[in-house]
Amino acid sequence: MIESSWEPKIVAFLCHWCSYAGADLAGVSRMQYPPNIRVIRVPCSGAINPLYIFKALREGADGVLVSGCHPGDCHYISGNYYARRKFYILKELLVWAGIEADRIHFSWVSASEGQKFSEVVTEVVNAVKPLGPSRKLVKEFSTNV
Amino acid sequence: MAIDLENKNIYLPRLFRIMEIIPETSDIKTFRLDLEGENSSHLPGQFAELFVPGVGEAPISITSSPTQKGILEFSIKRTGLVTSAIHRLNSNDRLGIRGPYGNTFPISDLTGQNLLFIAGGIGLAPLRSLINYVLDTEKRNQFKKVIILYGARSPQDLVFKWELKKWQMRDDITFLLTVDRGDDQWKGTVGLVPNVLKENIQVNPLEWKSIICGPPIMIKFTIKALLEMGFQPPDIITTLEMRMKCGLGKCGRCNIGPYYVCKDGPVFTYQQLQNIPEEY
Amino acid sequence: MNSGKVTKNDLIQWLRTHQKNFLVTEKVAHHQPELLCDQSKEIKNIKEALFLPWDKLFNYHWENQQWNVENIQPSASPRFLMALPCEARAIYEVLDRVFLQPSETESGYAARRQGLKMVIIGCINPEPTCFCHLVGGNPYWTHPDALFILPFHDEYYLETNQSEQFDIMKKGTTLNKSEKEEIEVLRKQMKEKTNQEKLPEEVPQGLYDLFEDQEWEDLSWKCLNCGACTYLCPTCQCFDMNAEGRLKGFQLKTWDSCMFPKFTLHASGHNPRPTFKERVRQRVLHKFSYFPLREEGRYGCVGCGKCIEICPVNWNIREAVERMVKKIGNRS
Amino acid sequence: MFESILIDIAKKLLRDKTVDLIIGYGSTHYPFRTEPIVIKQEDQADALVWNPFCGNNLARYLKYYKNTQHKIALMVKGCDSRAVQVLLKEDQIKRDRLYLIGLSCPGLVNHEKLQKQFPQASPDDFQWKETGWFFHGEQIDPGLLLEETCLRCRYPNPLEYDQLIGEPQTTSPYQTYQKDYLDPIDDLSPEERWDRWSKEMTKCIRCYACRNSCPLCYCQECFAESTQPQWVSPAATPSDNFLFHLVRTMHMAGRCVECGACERACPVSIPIAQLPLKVEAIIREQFQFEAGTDQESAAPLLTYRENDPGDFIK
Repeated sequence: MIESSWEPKIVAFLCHWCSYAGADLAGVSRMQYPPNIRVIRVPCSGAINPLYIFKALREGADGVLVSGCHPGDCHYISGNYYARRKFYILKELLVWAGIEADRIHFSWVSASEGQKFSEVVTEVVNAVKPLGPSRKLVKEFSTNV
Repeated sequence: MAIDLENKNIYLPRLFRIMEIIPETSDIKTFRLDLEGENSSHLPGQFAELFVPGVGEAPISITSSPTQKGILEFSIKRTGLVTSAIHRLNSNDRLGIRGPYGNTFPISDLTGQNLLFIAGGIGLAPLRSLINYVLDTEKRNQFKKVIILYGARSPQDLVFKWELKKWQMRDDITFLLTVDRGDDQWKGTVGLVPNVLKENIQVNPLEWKSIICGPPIMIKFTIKALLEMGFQPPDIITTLEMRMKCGLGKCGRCNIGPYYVCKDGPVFTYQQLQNIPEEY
Repeated sequence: MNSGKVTKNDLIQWLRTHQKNFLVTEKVAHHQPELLCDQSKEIKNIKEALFLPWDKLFNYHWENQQWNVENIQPSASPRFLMALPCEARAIYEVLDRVFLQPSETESGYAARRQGLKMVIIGCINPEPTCFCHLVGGNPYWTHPDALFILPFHDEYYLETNQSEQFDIMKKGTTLNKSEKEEIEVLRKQMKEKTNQEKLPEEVPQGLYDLFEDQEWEDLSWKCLNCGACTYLCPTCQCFDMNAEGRLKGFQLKTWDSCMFPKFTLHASGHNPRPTFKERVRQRVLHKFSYFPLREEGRYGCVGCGKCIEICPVNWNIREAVERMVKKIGNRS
Repeated sequence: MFESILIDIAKKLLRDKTVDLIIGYGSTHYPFRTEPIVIKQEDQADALVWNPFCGNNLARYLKYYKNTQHKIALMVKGCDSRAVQVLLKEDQIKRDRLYLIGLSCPGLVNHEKLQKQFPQASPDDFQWKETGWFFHGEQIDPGLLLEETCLRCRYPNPLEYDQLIGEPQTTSPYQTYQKDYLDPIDDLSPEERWDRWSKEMTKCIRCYACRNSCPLCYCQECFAESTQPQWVSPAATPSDNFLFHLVRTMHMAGRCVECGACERACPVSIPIAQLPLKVEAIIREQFQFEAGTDQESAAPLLTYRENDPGDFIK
């Protein structure tokens, strides 16, 4: 098993209108959740380019969480619907390429769901931790000749 | 096959402290670096590769003259990735330098000649290294008459304003300043450099050498004007602007015809330019 | 120059003893698969052994409020490199001239080059795409510092003047007079044959004068401007350098290609080579005109034909050069 | 196949000035290879060929004429015509500027398979006719030689053309051979899949031949070459290579026409088409959409449904 002292680094793309507000609510209400996430605020889950997720994994993130508004709540009406399709394809492709499925997580967290946000983060950290440090897709320049 | 294994890493920059940063215009700053007692081995016309750790490298011509001891000056226009990073630096930060690279202005050919300097915008930076070299107290007598014609887009775009005043007050040179578009405070001449050249400079072209540097469009029309005035191609000296990475004639970027602009240039006479393909 | 003859399994035995630090190019592995031992490493392009696809030049890091830079001392263990004559010529005649110039020797390249022992296999079955004879090469070309191996009546002829570096020479039995003559005759014929077919002397300057010719446009239309030809070409030496890592990292030197649009893109947005025409012309002229004009007529191409083999649209540099050479003299 | 018909059509098009130029396949001096050619005068039309080695997707060259006024004739196989459809839907070129010469396509021959099945064979041992492929006169089963992408091809006949050459194919290779080279990879475990892909990505030299041969990769500046910001390093390290190919695959999601030109262009023979083909298989199954087959429905990533699959979202 991975020795327990290792803490995964998780990049969390939170949509400004819902999930970021949810995270804020979790903080304001003093809800406990693991400190492993580094939050990046994005206008909408639909605005997340797959390139950001791959770049996070390349720079050494052990896990990526993308969270947006529940379908129907999107400030931009259909941002999360487009995102849902894109993330479905992205996750299938990554799993097919051999990346551990538990490295990439998606969730809908609304502005009032502070509790759910802390649960989601705990669940993500517990899912990533057994996988150990990320070694696939991480940038690595050892010469091969 | 002899390999000189002195193993000097030719790409390793040396870091020097920025002593002073002089804002010239909205997007041009002059950086003065403290060589900590050393003297730069460069000659006018050469450039150095400036390295900003974490960002990258960019070739910038050295604007200080070798006669200014213990320092190096670079005037940098914010255009790309590295120049913007340099513009974000402040005094006492360290900047990586490697060089000097490139050939130099042909000092020996210019000695004992009349010199006509023509500069446009930031193009004054490389020429300033040669101008200050020529105007240096010990060197001035090695050169005959000197005319400096400098033009910029607008009064705000003039660089080295504090030094232009000094040049204006000197009696052993003729100094002409022009702007493409004046504004209400501007009292001086207004007009494009090639036109101001034709109107104000009446010299015997066979006894003069002309050194030009500026944006490509200005160089093109200025050379045309000089040729009309009777200047001979070998007497027109300019610098070529090309993308560069290594500065040592290896990485292939600045290759035009059989020349590597970073090694066989950037200073070329118009005569040489005539048999280089028009690919710069 | 001492020479000798070894049996096939003596050679294979020798290869096996050194297989751990033996690099073999893909062309050799393709032509003579039996010489490739399982632990020797196959490289697609000979230049990968010296001019690495990516190479760390120096490290930098942010520490106590300022940037620090420290050199990386290149280290290279001695290795053998087995290649065909054309590929070996790319090292001796082109890459060495660029990276080992006396005043500006690249320390990484020099360290690897110092530790390299070159083994050149005579080329017995050229491909339809090969044209080494056009550019001054020949299938039995060799270099005195290298070990030259030529398949000779189901044995192998060996020749080198660095025999202390190649311990197989001890196993070599000396050739009798008739065999020696046969080898001499073989090589003399090959040299003469290839010398007549060499491109005429005036080609470098002739192509240079054809710079403005309209033919370049039609010639280069089908080129996709990908980098396949330049990254599999043994003589292409262009590279890029950029910083990898924000607060702690290294300056990374990587391969680059004149076929890519950003190769000559100025920070001002101006690009002297904006379309496929200029870039294809640059690749051809750099090898067949600019390099020879700088290096006393030595071509920057060794005629290995790899770029013709792998081109997705079958762009053929040999046909292109021959087509332009016909136009020298009667410029349209 | 059909060279004489093809050349007559080409000459007629140029003579009547219905088109300014014709983009087609030309013969070369090398065995089993053709090349893309552009024809502006009648006499150049004689070089036109159509055989199972016409592997380039010629729609790629339309991007040179996006802002010109040329009327262009283009030889299109089944997959090429789908690529043209996607370009039309993405408004890269106007239909009235195109004259599509449709080719009913029996499939393309894979060079490695040909080498393995008939080592040391020379081109004139073969006859590639519309009735079938013959080696020294006796018929060869195309299944032995077809490209992997062609074995799973569903649209051998062009969907959109102004003139069709040859009788339309009655069955698609997908129906006859029921072979899909994605299946063995699906059966691998994640670790085995990763080892396989990292081995392939170690071979990649980042020459971008796959991207530059694709008709639907027409960005002015590719993310892979951008320096402000620099997403991937230009070094051909396995991780940067895989990042480039994965992001390019995402950019092709719902657009890739499964022609396999990228795989044929790869100089180090990486089966790179598998990535976009897998995404297309997912989209065909989940969103019932095939790129370039119908011009009315919106591209999958530009639309959505209430009941899109979402159980993977917490």
